[in-house]
Amino acid sequence: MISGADTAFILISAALVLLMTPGLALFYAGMVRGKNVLGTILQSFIMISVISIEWVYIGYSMAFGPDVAGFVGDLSFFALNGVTSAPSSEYATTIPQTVFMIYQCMFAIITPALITGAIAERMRFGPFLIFSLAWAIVVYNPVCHWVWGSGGWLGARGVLDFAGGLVVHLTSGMAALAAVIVLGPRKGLGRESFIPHSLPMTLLGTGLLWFGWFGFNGGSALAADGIAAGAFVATHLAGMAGMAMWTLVEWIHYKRPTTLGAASGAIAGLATVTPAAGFITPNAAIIIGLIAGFCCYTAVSFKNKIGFDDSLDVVGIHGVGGIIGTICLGIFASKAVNSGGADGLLAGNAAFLGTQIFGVAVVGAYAFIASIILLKITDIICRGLRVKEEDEILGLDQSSHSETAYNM
Amino acid sequence: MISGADTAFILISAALVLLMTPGLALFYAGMVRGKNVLGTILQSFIMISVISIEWVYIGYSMAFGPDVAGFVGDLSFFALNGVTSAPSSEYATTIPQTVFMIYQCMFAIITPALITGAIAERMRFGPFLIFSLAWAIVVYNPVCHWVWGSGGWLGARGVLDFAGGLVVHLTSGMAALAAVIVLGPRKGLGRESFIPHSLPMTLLGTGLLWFGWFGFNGGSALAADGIAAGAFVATHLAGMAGMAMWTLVEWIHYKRPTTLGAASGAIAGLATVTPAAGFITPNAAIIIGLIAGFCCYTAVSFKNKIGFDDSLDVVGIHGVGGIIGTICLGIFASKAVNSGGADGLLAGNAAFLGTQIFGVAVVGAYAFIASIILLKITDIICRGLRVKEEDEILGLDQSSHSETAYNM
Amino acid sequence: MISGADTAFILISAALVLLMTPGLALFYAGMVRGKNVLGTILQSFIMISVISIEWVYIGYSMAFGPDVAGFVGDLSFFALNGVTSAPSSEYATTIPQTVFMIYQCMFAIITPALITGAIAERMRFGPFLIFSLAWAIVVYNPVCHWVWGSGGWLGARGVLDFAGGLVVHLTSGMAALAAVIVLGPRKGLGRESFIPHSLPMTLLGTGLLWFGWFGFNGGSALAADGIAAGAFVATHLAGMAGMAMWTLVEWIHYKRPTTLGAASGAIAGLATVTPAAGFITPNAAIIIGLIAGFCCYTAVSFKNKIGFDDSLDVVGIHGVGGIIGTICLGIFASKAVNSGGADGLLAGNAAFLGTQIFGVAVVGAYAFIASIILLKITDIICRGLRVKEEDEILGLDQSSHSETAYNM
Amino acid sequence: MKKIEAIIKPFKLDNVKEALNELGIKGMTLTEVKGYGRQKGHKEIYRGAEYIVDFIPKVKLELIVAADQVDKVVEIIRQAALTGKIGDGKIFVLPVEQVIRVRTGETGPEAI
Amino acid sequence: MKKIEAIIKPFKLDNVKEALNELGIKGMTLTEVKGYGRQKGHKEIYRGAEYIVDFIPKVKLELIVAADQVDKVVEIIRQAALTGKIGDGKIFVLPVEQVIRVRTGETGPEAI
Amino acid sequence: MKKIEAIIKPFKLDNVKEALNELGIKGMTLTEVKGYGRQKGHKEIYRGAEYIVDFIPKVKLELIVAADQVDKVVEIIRQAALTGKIGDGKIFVLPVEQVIRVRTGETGPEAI
Ligand SMILES: Nc1ncnc2c1ncn2[C@@H]1O[C@H](COP(=O)(O)OP(=O)(O)O)[C@@H](O)[C@H]1O
Ligand SMILES: Nc1ncnc2c1ncn2[C@@H]1O[C@H](COP(=O)(O)OP(=O)(O)O)[C@@H](O)[C@H]1O
Ligand SMILES: Nc1ncnc2c1ncn2[C@@H]1O[C@H](COP(=O)(O)OP(=O)(O)O)[C@@H](O)[C@H]1O
Repeated sequence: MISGADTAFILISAALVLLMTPGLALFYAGMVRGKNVLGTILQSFIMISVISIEWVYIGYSMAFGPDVAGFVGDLSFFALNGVTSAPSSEYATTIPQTVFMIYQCMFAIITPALITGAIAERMRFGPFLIFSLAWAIVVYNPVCHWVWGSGGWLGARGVLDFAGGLVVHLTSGMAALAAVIVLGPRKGLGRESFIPHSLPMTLLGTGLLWFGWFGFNGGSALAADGIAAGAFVATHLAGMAGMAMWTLVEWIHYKRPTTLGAASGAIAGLATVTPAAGFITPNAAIIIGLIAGFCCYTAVSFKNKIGFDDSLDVVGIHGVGGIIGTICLGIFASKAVNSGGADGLLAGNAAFLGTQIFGVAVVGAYAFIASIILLKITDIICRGLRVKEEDEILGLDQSSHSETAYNM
Repeated sequence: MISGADTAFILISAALVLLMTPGLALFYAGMVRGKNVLGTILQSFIMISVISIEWVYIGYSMAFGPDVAGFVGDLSFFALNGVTSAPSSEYATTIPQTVFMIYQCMFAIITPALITGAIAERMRFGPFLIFSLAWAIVVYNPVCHWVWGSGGWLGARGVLDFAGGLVVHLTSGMAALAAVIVLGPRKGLGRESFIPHSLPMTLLGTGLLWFGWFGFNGGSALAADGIAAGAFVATHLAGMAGMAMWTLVEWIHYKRPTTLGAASGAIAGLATVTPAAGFITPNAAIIIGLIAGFCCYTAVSFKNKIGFDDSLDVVGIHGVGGIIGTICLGIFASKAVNSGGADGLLAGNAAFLGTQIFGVAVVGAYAFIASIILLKITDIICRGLRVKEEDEILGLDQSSHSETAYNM
Repeated sequence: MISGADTAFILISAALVLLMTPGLALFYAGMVRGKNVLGTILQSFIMISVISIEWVYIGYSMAFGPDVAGFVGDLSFFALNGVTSAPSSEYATTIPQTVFMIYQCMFAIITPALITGAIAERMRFGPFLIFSLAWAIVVYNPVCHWVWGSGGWLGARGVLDFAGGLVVHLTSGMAALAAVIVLGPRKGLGRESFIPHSLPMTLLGTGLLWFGWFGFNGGSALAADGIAAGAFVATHLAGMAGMAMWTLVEWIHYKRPTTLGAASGAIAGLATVTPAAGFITPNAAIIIGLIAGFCCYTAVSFKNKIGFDDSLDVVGIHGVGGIIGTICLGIFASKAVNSGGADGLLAGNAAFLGTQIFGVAVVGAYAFIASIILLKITDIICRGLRVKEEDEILGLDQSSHSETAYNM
Repeated sequence: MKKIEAIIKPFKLDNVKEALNELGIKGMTLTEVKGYGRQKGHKEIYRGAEYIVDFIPKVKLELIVAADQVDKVVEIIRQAALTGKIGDGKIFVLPVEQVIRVRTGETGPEAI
Repeated sequence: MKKIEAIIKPFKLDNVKEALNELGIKGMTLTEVKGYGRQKGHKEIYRGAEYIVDFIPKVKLELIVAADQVDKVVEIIRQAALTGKIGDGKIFVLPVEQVIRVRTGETGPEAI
Repeated sequence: MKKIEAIIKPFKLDNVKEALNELGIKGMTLTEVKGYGRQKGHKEIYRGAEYIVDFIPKVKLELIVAADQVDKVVEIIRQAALTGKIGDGKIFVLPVEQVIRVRTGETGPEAI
């Protein structure tokens, strides 16, 4: 039966998750150079169009339609056929199915938007659209079905992912890794300074992301109940712990706590706790946040050493965060917190940890390989993924969009 | 009886709609030149004061007070007399009347704020306050009563407007048209480049507006139910379709998809679906969004050709959007979606389309004529609507507010 | 029993209050000079980490744990021990206690963040962290317990504070006063122009704060009911009235209405109505907003005359607002509005006004004295509270954080 | 060759540019500067505090021209920049010893 | 007439402006520039990567003065801009051949 | 002493700076400017309206050098700034009469 409270909660949560995409656009755009601001923003915004269309016509059905062999949903929900204000019989049974559909749509949008941080300042707009559309179909929808779909094979094997550590963060992190490898570094890497053009913009983005994340993780309970509350609390605590840890490590390492470090740590903590949020205690969330702050910092520093041009650290934050978070869930999960979840290592169930690692391996490998292939195909079809060298020097805003971000 | 869920939903929706006014301020301010940023922002913000006061003392009563001849509410709710936490017997009967009152207040605020896009960079602050106050009383309150008020004559004739295609977008679009005619173009139009001073600010505004629009349209169901869900979904889909279409047309037309185009298309889609959101299917919403993107693009291009200085395209986006959306509702409305709505042309009821066109004609004509008259009167009373030429050159920020937006 | 609607409402309200901290960061950062933007932003953001940790381990327990002699909660809720998704028996009995805990956490975070406006552009980061942590323990938690804790002595004497006029605004205002005295003015005060570096940023912050304030005051009803609605309405009306009044006074005084004035008046109105929001009529809220706009304007002008360097006017707005609002509640409170409240002077109960004044005196004196002492101790421990003169000239961003806000 | 530096009101820039264009001047360099002079600054108000801002936004044009063109160019700029009100700006002429075009290595008048 | 170009530390600007004012200097033009010199740049940190920023914000003042005023003006600027620490800046004197006031068309010393 | 003013493409700045560094040039001053020249501006599009932006971002370097160094420095800058494409910029050489170091009061070549 439909609950007004749950409906209200998930509708507002959907709005919050939608807001994360502009938030992400600003978070990323603040970090690029002044000549690539709009190009970066648009890559995120346009995902709202590309993915929403895809989602309405096939994505929702592939992810949550009637199961086909555990691998994908069939297309019986094409164009939202049968998706009405009656609840689904399988998902979120206390809210209209339209609410569930649109809430999930917001997740599908932000996932490829996350990838744009890795390709920033050099990828052509058209090929990116084609790639992201193909990626949604080939990577996002199936993985979403495996993990969250009724009948999905990973879910059936017991893999848990509360709000998208595998489905959102790991897939986008692996796609980012693939994109960095295929695209190669920005011109001038190592010689020029790629200093953020506006950190206040990045911090504004961080604030909006944090705010939206309450809808992302809290709403993933799909009801306004104690699980939602637990996920909400865990989200906040991991975010703050990640921020604390990154800042601290930086302070020790470089004698300076930085604002970008605080923002990065916060996002690391928030991303990392995502798969675990509804299944763990507040104290475990704090520990996960601390681990996230430390590991993502290390990953990003490591990247800097090897000259790997993941422009805005999608691999180091979302990829690593997705892995750590999913594995940490294998350690900290507790049925005492959420009877619908599992017991993890600390509750004496090492097997579940294994299950989670298996989930990471499968999703990570699949997302990486599929992304590489899709990028290569896109490269061939579009005759090149990167903008011309002179356009890269000129900046995407002018060369790809005939605009200038600021005219003060 | 009062429903906690509906109360929570509408309160949060009211907060979302309030946020649209700062969102709009940024959306507009990003598009003006650096010397008019604060003047533009303040015109929107100050509407919160001017209209809220007006609303509490007479506006709410004129719009939703006991009907007088179908034309306007009487003043028995003066100063919120009798507006308590008990539900109204006629509107939103599951929430405190205070909630309904404040939710509607947010609509009344943003409507005149929308007009400021047309008068940007040249209107005096004082006369604008006087005009907007008079306009709220003479245009907004009556039209709101006609369409939404119990006993309002247009509503009684069957005209439908889910969340303000007529009441908000058409009235403000027509006022904008009037203002552009009365005020005349900005100095230098056609010779100087009126390039947006900060597109990231406009995109931030777009994000906040989109987010807020879920409260605007979703909340207009006045309950956290399936209608709200349908309106929420339609809003999102029309927004994304409008963004897709505008970007696409631009891409074909100018070989460049632009960020401002994406933002403009999104707002066009969101505005256009407003009257229809709760009465149509998701597929209809997508079509409406596509039509909006195309028609508003065309309208704006046309404006550029005729040298009509609607600075930030209020007519082309909100005026045109309000008209198209209201008429499209006449085509796509379906009782299967919302039994409280109507069947439109496609459901075999051509009469309803006629009714909608009638609504557009009446509201459009009334808003336009009344706006012209009010502007002329304000002009006489205040001895001029425009700032002095030298002040226009200097910019509103310095000449009208003794401030500078940026001091880096 | 747990209500889904109340749970949804308070969770979303908690998210709204969290958003106020980034909102405040931007509100403040817009007003500082370009070289102190990030330092200012970080001081607010980092409170999310510092205070959340403190809150989880001891703060919540000190504030809302079992009462010890009316003065403070004991530590039996250490590390959220016993704080589960079951409701508390004493607070917010219709929502999970975790929800109440995290909602209150957001208040604890923003309170010391408010202080940063007074110390802007000159305090060292490390000592500020130490001070704020100590201050949370010594000032915030006890005062919170006195006023809102079950058994708290001020609450027991009948002192009312709906959403934090005493607990949040007065305490932070007094701490600000102490900090201004102890730290001394910024180098160059009176000679150089401390002109805001980006007013659009401040206005964006204002918008986010206003939006979040609906969660702050509305949510303080701890249920989605008529009281929440009343608080929501009062909040909006006081904010708009404060904005109207400040702008008007400035217009008369300086012949110019300013954007910063509008923002300041709005915040003054919102802060001032905070203690009263759920206990008064809409008309009283408007009067309170008008008083706030006038008094805070006067306080700030007075500060300018005496050369007191409360950089961003925490004393003049939050301190004065907290005092006025709490006292106004003594005048305007009405049991007809909220039977759980009190009758004030206008309802014939002068005693309650006395009680409120007593509350102001006690909390104000305690917060001021304790803040002075804590600052002095921090000064000694850290060997100085202020950055070196050359670092102040260089700016906090570079000297304390090795970053630059803008690199266009 | 001479260098002409003209400090003008920003909103006159388009005018000046067009006038120079008509004269066949093909190159110039523009800098946003702030001017201090007889034209009084303005008052700004921030929370009841008044600040005098006495540096006013101006635009500085720099052009290298052949010596024999100086008078004509100066006059054209003056006319195009003129409003007749205080603060219209100044034009300075400085000697230049050499000009080199980076792209071609040309020097002297050809390089302009 | 001479052109004095002084590159100074930004926070000394008010000081210099006042000193010049007292001397009766009524006009000048200011540009925000970045300096590179003996004063070392600073390190910035972005996500664990260190960048050396070796261009330091400076302010460039340009004043045209009568030839006989040059020494006095230079000395005044020097004193007002002095901190004694590295990076205090430089003052250059260049010859000027002509000055024109846009508003009036005056030329030469009157135009300053 | 001479003043060299070089207007170059912004992305060549690092290159030029390094080249000058190698030559032992220790000081220079940089300004963000906008150039107008043979290099055509670009088109911008805002809601279906096209604008021609014909001022292109450039960087202006100013260096004071001893007279005997001018040719070498000019050549180094030219090489380091060269892309061979239109818009590479110009280098101007102007006479300087005096240089003063604010910090020490040194004048002439020592002060550079
Ligand atoms: N002696 C000077 N040296 C350099 N720039 C000057 C000088 N005098 C004036 N200027 C520049 O010329 C601008 C206009 O000068 P001002 O005295 O205000 O008006 P006017 O030129 O009409 O007398 C100033 O803002 C400043 O930029
Ligand atoms: N040769 C030069 N040409 C042009 N500008 C210079 C030159 N040398 C120094 N400058 C400018 O002067 C500023 C101060 O010079 P610097 O060598 O750092 O310190 P100091 O003048 O105290 O020796 C530099 O930042 C730069 O802007
Ligand atoms: N006569 C001039 N005076 C001052 N600056 C000039 C002049 N001509 C060109 N410039 C500057 O040099 C830049 C490059 O000139 P341009 O004509 O575009 O290309 P190129 O130098 O390759 O012929 C211009 O953008 C402008 O800043």
